[in-house]
Amino acid sequence: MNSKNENLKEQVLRASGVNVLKCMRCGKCSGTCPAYGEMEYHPHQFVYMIEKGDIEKLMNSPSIYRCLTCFACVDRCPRGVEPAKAVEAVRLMAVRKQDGNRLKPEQIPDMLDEDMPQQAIVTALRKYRK
Amino acid sequence: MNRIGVFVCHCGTNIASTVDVKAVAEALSHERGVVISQDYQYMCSESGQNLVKNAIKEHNLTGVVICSCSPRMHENTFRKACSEAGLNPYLVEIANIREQCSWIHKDITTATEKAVILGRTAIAKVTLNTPLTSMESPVVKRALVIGGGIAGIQSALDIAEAGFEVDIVEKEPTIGGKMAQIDKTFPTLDCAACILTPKMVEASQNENINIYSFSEVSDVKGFVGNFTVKIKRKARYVDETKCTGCGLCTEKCPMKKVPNEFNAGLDNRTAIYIPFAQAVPKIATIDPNYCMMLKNGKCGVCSKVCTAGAVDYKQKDEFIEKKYGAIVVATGYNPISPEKFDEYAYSQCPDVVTSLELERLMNAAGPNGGTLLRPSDKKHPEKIVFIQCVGSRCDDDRGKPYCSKICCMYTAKHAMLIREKYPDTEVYVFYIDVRTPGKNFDEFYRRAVEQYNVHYIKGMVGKVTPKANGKIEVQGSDMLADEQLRIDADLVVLAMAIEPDKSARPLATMLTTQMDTNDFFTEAHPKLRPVESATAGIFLSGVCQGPKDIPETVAQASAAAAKAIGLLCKNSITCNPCVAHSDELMCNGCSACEKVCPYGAITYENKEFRMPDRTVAVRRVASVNPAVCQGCGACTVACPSGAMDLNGFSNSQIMAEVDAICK
Amino acid sequence: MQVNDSKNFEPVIAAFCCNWCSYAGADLSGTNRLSYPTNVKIIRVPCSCRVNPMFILRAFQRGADGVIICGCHPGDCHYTSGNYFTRRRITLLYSMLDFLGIERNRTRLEWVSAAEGAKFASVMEQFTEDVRKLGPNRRLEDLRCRKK
Amino acid sequence: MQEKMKQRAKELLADGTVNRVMGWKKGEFGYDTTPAVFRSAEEIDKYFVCDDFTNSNLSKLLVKESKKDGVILAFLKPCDTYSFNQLLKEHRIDREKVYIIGIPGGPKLDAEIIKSKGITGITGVKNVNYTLVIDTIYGEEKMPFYEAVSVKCKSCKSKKHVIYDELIGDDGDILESDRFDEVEKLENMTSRERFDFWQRELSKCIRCNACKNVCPACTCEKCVFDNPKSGIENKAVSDSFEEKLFHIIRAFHVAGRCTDCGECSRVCPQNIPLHLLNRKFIKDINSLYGEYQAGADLDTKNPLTDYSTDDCEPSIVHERGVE
Repeated sequence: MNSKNENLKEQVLRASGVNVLKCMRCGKCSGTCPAYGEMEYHPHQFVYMIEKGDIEKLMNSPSIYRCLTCFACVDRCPRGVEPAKAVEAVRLMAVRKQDGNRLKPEQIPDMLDEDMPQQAIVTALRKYRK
Repeated sequence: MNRIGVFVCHCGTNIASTVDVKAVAEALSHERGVVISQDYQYMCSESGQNLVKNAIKEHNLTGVVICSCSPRMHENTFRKACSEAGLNPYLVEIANIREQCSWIHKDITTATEKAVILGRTAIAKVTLNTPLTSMESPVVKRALVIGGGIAGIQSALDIAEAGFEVDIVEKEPTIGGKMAQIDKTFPTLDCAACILTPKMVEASQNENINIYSFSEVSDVKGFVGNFTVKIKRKARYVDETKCTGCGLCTEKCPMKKVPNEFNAGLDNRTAIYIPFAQAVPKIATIDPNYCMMLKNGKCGVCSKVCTAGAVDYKQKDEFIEKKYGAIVVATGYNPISPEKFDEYAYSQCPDVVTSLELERLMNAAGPNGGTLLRPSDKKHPEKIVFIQCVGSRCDDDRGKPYCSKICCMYTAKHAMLIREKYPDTEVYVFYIDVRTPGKNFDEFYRRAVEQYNVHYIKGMVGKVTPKANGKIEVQGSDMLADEQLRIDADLVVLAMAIEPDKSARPLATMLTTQMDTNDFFTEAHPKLRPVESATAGIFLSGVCQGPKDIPETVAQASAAAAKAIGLLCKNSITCNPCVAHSDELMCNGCSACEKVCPYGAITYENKEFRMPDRTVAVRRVASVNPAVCQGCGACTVACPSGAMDLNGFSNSQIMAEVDAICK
Repeated sequence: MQVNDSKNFEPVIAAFCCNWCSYAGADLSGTNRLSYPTNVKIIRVPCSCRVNPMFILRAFQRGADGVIICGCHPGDCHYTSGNYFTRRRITLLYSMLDFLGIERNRTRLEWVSAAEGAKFASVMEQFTEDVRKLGPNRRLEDLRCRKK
Repeated sequence: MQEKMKQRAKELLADGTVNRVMGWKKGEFGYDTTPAVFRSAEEIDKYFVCDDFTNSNLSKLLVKESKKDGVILAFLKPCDTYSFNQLLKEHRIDREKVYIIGIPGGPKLDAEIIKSKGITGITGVKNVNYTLVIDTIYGEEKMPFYEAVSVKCKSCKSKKHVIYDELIGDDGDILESDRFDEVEKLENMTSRERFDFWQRELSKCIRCNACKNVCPACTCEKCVFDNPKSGIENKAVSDSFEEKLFHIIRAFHVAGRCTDCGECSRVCPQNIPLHLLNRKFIKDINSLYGEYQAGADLDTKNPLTDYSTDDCEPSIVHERGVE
């Protein structure tokens, strides 16, 4: 388990403030996730993979951009694990990474999916609501 | 000649509003044998009862039929009333015309018709009723507790506390059982010995408690209140009355290579031994399988060093016979053997251990003095893998189909204790489910995960391979990540399923109690009578009834004790007279009845019969012990010749009822 | 064959109920005023295992049109194992009656607990209807016992 | 075979191992054999017989015989040993008092079948290459051997002796038999057809009680049908139903104990296939509660005095066969 990148795991944990050990693998987060079908790794897998240190797999997965950050998982988690924050942290890790994959404004129109609410808007709504 | 009185109750308007009670009384007055038929507002009231009592005296009645509410309601009321008026209480029958007629029907005509038929049915039955008398059977005011583990000790202490004599029969040289071997207890992590040994001492010092250690029950006869039990006192080759427990003999004994069962065979003891320092009674015992004096007459060191002169190589097994009113079964459990599970390499690698062995490895009185070291090289293990459900929830014949219940919690305890004491150790737990119902149990398990960072992995281990470098490769599945894991562990701990002690099944046969297919004793009722066996006077305590942890065991032990005390408080037991009886002249002696009796109430005897041709024949016939029979009637149907019948519900009575309904 | 008189046909139904569960269940349906047909008459037995197949045959012989046996649910028997024996005996008897060409719906075994008053009433309602549909019992009746 | 048996019986009588011998003797006609007890070598020489017509199962008679003084020698065919074992299991026979010699079983012949072909005055039979050559006072007659075989032997279930002290001849094996075929045929009829079948068969019953008297499972000290207290006392013929009642109850009383020896149907003077009732119970027990052969051993529990918590419900009857 610790053969995986402990450093990255530590960064994610710090950035998100999530205690993945609190997870008891009930799967309620994935049970409630509206973007479940779009995701390669589902919310409960995010939590478990972070616990196991499998961060790079997550960073390279399109899943991090499929999360709507609707916070349904955070709301419903019986143990207060807050999976959305974990996803957000991994996404940040990916965004902060030097070179290559920084998101450029001109790329956004292509990435928009008309069946999905605009991720950025929804994220902003949820995050800065209060 | 029958003289039957019929009494129809109005129950205010409860019956009278839908049943024409007067018409019912009138119709029933014409039935055969009926000499008086009356109706009254409230039959169960004092004046209603007086009506019945007076009629019994006035008309010299031989049977009474009350048409009223359910017999479950007032049968006893009317039986008592009749008894007061001098009529045998079992000559009363109730026709249920309220719950089963007036309350469910609306049409007066049909409801009245049905009430008449129900009345007729009761008359048909009462005509065949016979007077019955309840037997009284005396109670011996002493209890026997079989098994001296925490369950037996607790039951014995509670019964003794209530002022009754108790004998504990323990097959090992000391009481204490499995709990004495355990290091710490969940979920409080207090030391098992610290809470158990005071109880052991209390039991030995209580003047009402008599401990037969190194003894076994060899025969049980009798029934509730009056059991006769034969106890085998195995020869320990040491005079119990003389041994002071000084332990000098155990130091001097030259035979030092006997596997020490108290430490799960992880170290050795001597041939003459005291199982552990706090043993009760603290008396030495010689193991005849290893003692050189007993095997080939050459040694005798222990006898020479014993200043008390307690060693007696000529001691023989002794049998004593005692009477008891109640028996508490507390025979406990054992972990099953891991040897059948080749995949876990238990027999190939000393560093694959069972949980009980781990308890001893971690215990301060254990082989390593409390430091956790691998059995093979006495090195500190850095990576430990726990495997759950080894043999539990396992349908093939290697394991047991049930959940052993305690493993999830003790594994969390082990993992936590290890991480607490040796924070550099990595601990993995492979599980199928984590089952932690119980007060503070789930919180305890979550603490292991969240606070102590024990890696719980959902999935089972498929293969354990010892490697040349001393590591043990554990190959298992991580169901959540959907991947196969390989961990190089230093120590592997198997959570073995637990099974009832092997002595339980022969004991159940002796006690005529029931057992399930897993050899757990069956309780009289799974919900309402969980600590009694179906056989009256036999109570169940601890794991012999099903897997349990310590608090549950103690709770059940006290409950069993309370039930036993309730029995012992009585001077005699009134038996239900509605029991089976066998007509010896018709009995074939075929044993069919005995096989269906859940209480072991039926025995067979060879009896002499004078035959019509003046010869004498000896025949095997059944006899029912009325103190044990509960009156279910299973035997009456199993009996092919109809020799077996049931008081109060006889074949002819039920058939008379059938006829009355169908007429 | 019996279609004509089935309109006015009122079946006679004997119900054997064990004292601890089903008889109490019947009482409960009374307490809750849950109606079932008057055709059903209950015989109280200590346990369903007390019901001898002879009783069932006797009932049919004396003109009963249906016989139902009610006991505690398996596993809940007051006497621990009684209803398990009942189940085997009655299964074999039912199979035999069927083998002899007796209509299947004339006999039934039901598990009714002391708490199932509603179930008791609905079972009796349904059983009475089933028997009513079959018409009078002719195949097992003893002609000498026929009502005059 | 017969000579060997006689020889051995006389030896055992002579050395005092036994004081009586149970076998068969000839009745009025050659084909009319009946069980008999012999006390001396002379009696044996004169009357003892064991041939194609010695159908009778001797086990039941040993209930009474084993109560008498001294040991009795009994010759038991494989099917008879099952009955013997079952009676032993029910403590009806004292094993110490019986010396068993196992002898090969049938197929035995049924004289009634031969007679039904119009062949009368039978004095002897021979099996010549599966053709039965019958000597009669009117001359020689022939018929296929198989056709004359007793119903009970046609569907023989076992040639193996389950209990014996010694054997004459070799022991055989448990056979694959077609004994349930006829039960199945009935099961596949409609309810009405089945009713008509049994109504027709059982109404022939004359309540001679031969079935009850010959049945090795019917050894009750007092039979319920003879007991006024049983509520079903019924000794003689009345009308159609009573016969049905009698036969259902009898079948139920022997259920789980009947070894399927077939004696009931063999002795029925009205040729009612009574064994089908017993076989129906056996078939049901085998399919619902696991294979069980009464009398096969002394330990297996009778399925009717046993249970499993996951037994099927009686409603299983609705799921099978035709209504």
